[in-house]
Amino acid sequence: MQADTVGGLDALELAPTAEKGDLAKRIWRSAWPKLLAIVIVLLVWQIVVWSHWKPEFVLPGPRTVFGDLGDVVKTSDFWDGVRLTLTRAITGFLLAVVIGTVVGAAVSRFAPLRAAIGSLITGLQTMPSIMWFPLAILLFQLSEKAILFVVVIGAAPSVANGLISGIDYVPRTWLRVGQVLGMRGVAKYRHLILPAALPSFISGLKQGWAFSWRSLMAGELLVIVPGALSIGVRMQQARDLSDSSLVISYIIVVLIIGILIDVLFNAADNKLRKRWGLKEV
Amino acid sequence: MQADTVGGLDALELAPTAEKGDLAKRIWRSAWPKLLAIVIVLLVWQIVVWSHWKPEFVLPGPRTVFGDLGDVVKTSDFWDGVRLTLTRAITGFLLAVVIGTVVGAAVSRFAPLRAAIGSLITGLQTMPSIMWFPLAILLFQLSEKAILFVVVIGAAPSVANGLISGIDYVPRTWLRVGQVLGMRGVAKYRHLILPAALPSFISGLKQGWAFSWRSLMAGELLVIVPGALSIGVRMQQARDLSDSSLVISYIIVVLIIGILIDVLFNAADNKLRKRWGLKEV
Amino acid sequence: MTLVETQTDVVRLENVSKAYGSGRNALLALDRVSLTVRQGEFVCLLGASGCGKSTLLSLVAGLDQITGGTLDIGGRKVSLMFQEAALFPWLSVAGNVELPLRLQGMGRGERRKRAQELLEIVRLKGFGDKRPHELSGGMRQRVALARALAQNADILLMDEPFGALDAMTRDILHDELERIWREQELTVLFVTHNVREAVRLGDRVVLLSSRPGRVIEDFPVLHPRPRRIDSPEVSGQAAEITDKLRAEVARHAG
Amino acid sequence: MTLVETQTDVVRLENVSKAYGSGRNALLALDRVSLTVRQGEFVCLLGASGCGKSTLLSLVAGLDQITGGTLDIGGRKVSLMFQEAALFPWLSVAGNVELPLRLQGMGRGERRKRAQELLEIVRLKGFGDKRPHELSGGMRQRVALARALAQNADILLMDEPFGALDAMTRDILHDELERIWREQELTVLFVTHNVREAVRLGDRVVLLSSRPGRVIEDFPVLHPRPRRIDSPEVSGQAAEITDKLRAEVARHAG
Amino acid sequence: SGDDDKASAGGEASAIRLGYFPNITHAPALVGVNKGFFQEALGNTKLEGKTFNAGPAAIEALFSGAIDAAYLGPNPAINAWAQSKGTGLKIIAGSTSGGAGLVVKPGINGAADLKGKKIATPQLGNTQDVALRSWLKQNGLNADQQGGGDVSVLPQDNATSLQAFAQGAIDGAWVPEPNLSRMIIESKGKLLVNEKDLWPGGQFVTTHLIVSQDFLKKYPVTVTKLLQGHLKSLDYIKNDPAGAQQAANAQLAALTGKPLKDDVLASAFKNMEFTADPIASSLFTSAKHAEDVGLLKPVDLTGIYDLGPLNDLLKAGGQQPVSDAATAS
Ligand SMILES: Nc1ncnc2c1ncn2[C@@H]1O[C@H](COP(=O)(O)OP(=O)(O)OP(=O)(O)O)[C@@H](O)[C@H]1O
Ligand SMILES: Nc1ncnc2c1ncn2[C@@H]1O[C@H](COP(=O)(O)OP(=O)(O)OP(=O)(O)O)[C@@H](O)[C@H]1O
Ligand SMILES: [Mg+2]
Ligand SMILES: [Mg+2]
Repeated sequence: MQADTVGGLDALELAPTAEKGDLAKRIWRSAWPKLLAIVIVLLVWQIVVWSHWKPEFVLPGPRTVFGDLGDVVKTSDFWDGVRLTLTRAITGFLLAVVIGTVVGAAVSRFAPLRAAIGSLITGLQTMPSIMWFPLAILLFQLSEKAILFVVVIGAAPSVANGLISGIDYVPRTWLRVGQVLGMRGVAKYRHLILPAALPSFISGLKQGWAFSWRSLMAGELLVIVPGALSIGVRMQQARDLSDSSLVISYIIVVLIIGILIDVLFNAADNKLRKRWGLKEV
Repeated sequence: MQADTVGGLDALELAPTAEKGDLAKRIWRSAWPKLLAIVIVLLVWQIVVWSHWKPEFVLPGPRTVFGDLGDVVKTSDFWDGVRLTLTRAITGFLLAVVIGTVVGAAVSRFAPLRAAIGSLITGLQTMPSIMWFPLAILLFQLSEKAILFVVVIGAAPSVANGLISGIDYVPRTWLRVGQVLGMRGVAKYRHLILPAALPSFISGLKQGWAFSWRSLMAGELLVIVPGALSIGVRMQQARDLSDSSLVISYIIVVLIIGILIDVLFNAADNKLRKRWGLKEV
Repeated sequence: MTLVETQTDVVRLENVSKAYGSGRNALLALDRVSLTVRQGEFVCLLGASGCGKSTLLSLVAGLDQITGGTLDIGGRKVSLMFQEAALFPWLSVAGNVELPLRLQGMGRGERRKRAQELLEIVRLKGFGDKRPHELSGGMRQRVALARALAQNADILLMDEPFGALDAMTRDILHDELERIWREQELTVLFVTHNVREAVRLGDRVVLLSSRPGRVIEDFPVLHPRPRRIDSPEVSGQAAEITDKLRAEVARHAG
Repeated sequence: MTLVETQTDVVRLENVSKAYGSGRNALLALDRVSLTVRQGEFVCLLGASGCGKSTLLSLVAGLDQITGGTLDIGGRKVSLMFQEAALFPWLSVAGNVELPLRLQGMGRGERRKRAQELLEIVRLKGFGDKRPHELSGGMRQRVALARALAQNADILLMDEPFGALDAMTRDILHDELERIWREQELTVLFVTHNVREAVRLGDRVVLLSSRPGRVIEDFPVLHPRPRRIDSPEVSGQAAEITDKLRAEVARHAG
Repeated sequence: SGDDDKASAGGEASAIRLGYFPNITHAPALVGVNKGFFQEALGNTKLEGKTFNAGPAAIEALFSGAIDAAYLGPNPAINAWAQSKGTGLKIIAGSTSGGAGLVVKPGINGAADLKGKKIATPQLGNTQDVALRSWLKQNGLNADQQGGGDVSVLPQDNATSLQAFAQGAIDGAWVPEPNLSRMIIESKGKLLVNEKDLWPGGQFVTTHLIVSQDFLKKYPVTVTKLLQGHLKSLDYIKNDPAGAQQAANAQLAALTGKPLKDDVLASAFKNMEFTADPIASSLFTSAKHAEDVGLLKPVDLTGIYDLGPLNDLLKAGGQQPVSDAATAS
């Protein structure tokens, strides 16, 4: 009674829809909608600009913006800034994940803790980043740590909430299986709760990333560390200069970074869904 | 073969752990951890203040803050502001929910759309609110609509992402049942996908609320109407004045509002979990 | 071959193959299965665990794509009762049964009445307001049966529908199913592991080989209805088919 | 009463009641059930669908709280095989079987070997790398069996473990289960709807009434082992028990 | 946009939307709105006040047609002029002069002591930032745009600076009023440099009044009336400083929910001068300094002023006209 695997010629015959070889085709299939979307956006934008709805210095055309963006991207200074900001974002995010996970797990484990601070987590989430500045300065003066503090306090609640909601929705059958298998404490979390809550947790991570990035954009204005100019500072300056073209350039930069990160999350998510059998391979 | 219901004396005998009558006990059970948490926070705070770690005008004590908070809360002006802000928040949030739901449903329904703009949703989420100001002013001048725009664009991606992730994790068995039952198009969403994705959707809504509130706090600075001062303006002013006591007062106000809203979400969530049989009644 | 020989073909499989996955990991679940079910026929499928019975039903229901051969059901409405109950946890028991009626556009009052009737048929009167998680395994299966019946389809596919029921309840539901099948002139494809149940219900009993599934034999059941599951005729033919089945499984295991 | 009369009580229920919910909505699932299982005994539970068999097992496993009476298992390790397979989708088949071993702190290599053995016992050699969703219903049930066996518990509770298996595979697993039970001196509480299966395996067959569940009769099975499911003795006693069961269900339905 | 429905005969709009900050450096706007001077002068033209927290937002609103005129600092005006290539706006009057300087921790007694210290400014490239950098340069200290150099210049918003200074996280800040007064009064700061002392005649522009060019072209009469209101407000401040302070603070309270403390208010007022003279020379000089320290691409500011209507009014009122010349006369 062994799994009959089909090989050789049969495989070709039986799996006409297999697309292993057609890598190019697959890339194309995921790329054309993106390209089309970009083309449409650019077209609409250009048409609005051509219509002279607003003067060019208020709403610059794609050509101007991409010219400026090109200039910005060419400087090594810009890449230093990207590196600085991404380093901060990732450090802060990872810290937020650790803290959020611990808090989320603790809150969903201990009923009194949940009653005590469960709702506070959402309350913290709604606090605008700038309101944490005074506390950040109080605790960390004007150091990198102050930025990290703002990022972590912005993102950790989101991670915790994602985990809590995931844990709350672990099917009872699995919990009962876990109990029968004698899972307790850490083992229960390690082998049952966390993997079962993973989908919701990942979606919490995604939201957490968004929160941490937004908090970072605000937090970077808190401390300007000699050296490279971070993306947050650059965005602020573009606005301060009333340079619409530069503002749009940085919007594009942030969108691109956001999209790239989302691609990473999606890869994790797809893998998970394949494992769970929620997605055809 | 009817469901045997146990009534009268038997019910008392058989269900000794029933706590219907003990409403007071139940309230106490959910209240004491909160009270304890508050007491601990106040105590730590007061001790830090007494330690003279920082001067009183930098870190005011609870008494000062609650004095100020009391003064603020007593003015009818404050309540007008709360009303104004909550009206905006709820309007914006509802709009974001509608838009986010439609976009989320559309994106998870049509593969090319997903390929085209799926990742953009997270990209948009990471954009700091202030970067939308120029666009908001361009489109809506300095009107309430500009504020709503900032709120909606801040919160809708989160709602959409919650829904998408919920839909992605609908168990395949249910989808197959739906297919056999001949569900298609709207009916499929109405009767299968949305209810099945509801847990994740609600958690997306919660995150969306946080985003919309934070965006609102920034967005309210766009249009300032003399008279009823919105919470966003008040917070900004408290910070501009570097009035630590006032800053903390408004932090408390925002936390309380956030906690109250979370209680609403939790009520919805608990009801859902009871229905799904994930929570003992 | 059967009592309803004159009628038209409702389900026609010709050399149907089904492989899961592709390339080196492919697993051939069904291998050139040919099977025809006529209008109003009651066909039972027997086979070892994992031989592809559920796969076959899901292909007929259009839930999966065949990877070889042809399959034709002439666009008829199909209803499938899954091996697992697969009830929707967000609906009450009655809500689950009403759902197909609702999708058919039936009005509220009528819907409710019909759901009550169906729940009575599966012996679950009074459980309409419960939630699925408050039911026992066998009760859930019966709700799934009521839901499948509510669909009012031409072809009824059933995947071990009575596997979790005690003998007595099972007997009652055999009678009910037979009555409904006759009254509504359904075409039924019925998967079971209980050979006597297959002989009790079927016009034909089709035996599948172990993985990959192939049709190895097609037994017509000629005893007149109504039949009793513990009658000597049913037991006798069941024993005969069981021997074949054993031989098949043994051959494969060897 | 049984062959192992001299040994100690392992599971003792005295007037155990279980009600779900409270107040007006309460549903009495078990009503003053008294049952004793001795060390090394194999007890089969029979009863109508929804009579409280699964409830009884979950009480013994400590998953639910009794609402009346006393229950004592002397702190022994319990393993429960659920009515539904309830495998973890994030683990491979082998991973699911290895999990209890891992929780026992068994090393990687040994674990893998033991899981292989167990999968072979349930006739699933070669499926270790598959994911649960790639298995058929009966295959999943067998994985759940392997997982339950991996737990190495003193008391094995099984809720319709062979419900989704064909006769042949079932026979094989009966033999395997009997062997393991004997070798490891397990105490088994076994729920089934198949009366012949109960007589084939059990030292005693306990019959529960319809909802609320009460013990109505306790049949000792005295035929010597090894028994065959189609032997006249097994069939004979099964027929006798079936008659009782029918009478009980009929009484209740009337 | 809203321009069309405002059309009426004789170059008068039916409404004018005026932007200003709830900030004491915008006192003429605060007083004028509070006392109704603008509305009085505008007659049938409705005044719609809009408040902003920072210049860039006001410029965004002006460019988008959401407002027609605004009180602003010199910096946003220069940036907007540069970005719109001289088509977006005109400066039509001055409003405020003075009221900025360098506050430091006690113990710092001169430029030499600033080496290795952290000094905050409100925003990279703004008036105070440029002032600090050129002052440092004159004193032989360098500071780069990334916060490095002999002195770390940290562009931060004023609220952060204020708090950071109170806690000693920074050593000083070049800030405008009322933060200047608050740092001195509340955090025991020391005024090391009063920016006033660096300028000829002690005058340099802090706030002025701008108007969108489109609006100016379409509704010159309305602009003139706006200027009348503006002048009236300035007169009132000059003639009744106490009343003006009160009016300004009342408007602040209405807009922000909290008035300034009296001592801060008085000190801030003392440090500032309210005048219709835009002190054009200081704008040009400041722009030049910005170019010198590399914070501004060379920009031609010729034509940024349109002081014709103002001077007409001043002359009619028997006052000295003001100049838009690049150098102080
Ligand atoms: N989604 C899937 N992906 C990969 N393999 C699958 C999938 N579904 C079923 N299989 C494989 O196909 C074969 C047939 O499965 P199927 O469920 O049709 O068996 P079955 O006859 O219904 O068995 P049982 O009586 O145990 O329910 C099995 O070997 C199984 O491993
Ligand atoms: N979680 C629950 N909440 C409320 N009622 C429940 C719950 N679980 C079971 N019941 C009820 O208890 C009774 C006994 O259920 P149980 O699952 O023990 O039956 P069973 O004997 O295992 O039936 P089957 O043979 O159909 O599996 C049923 O009437 C069921 O409706
Ligand atoms: Mg199957
Ligand atoms: Mg059961």
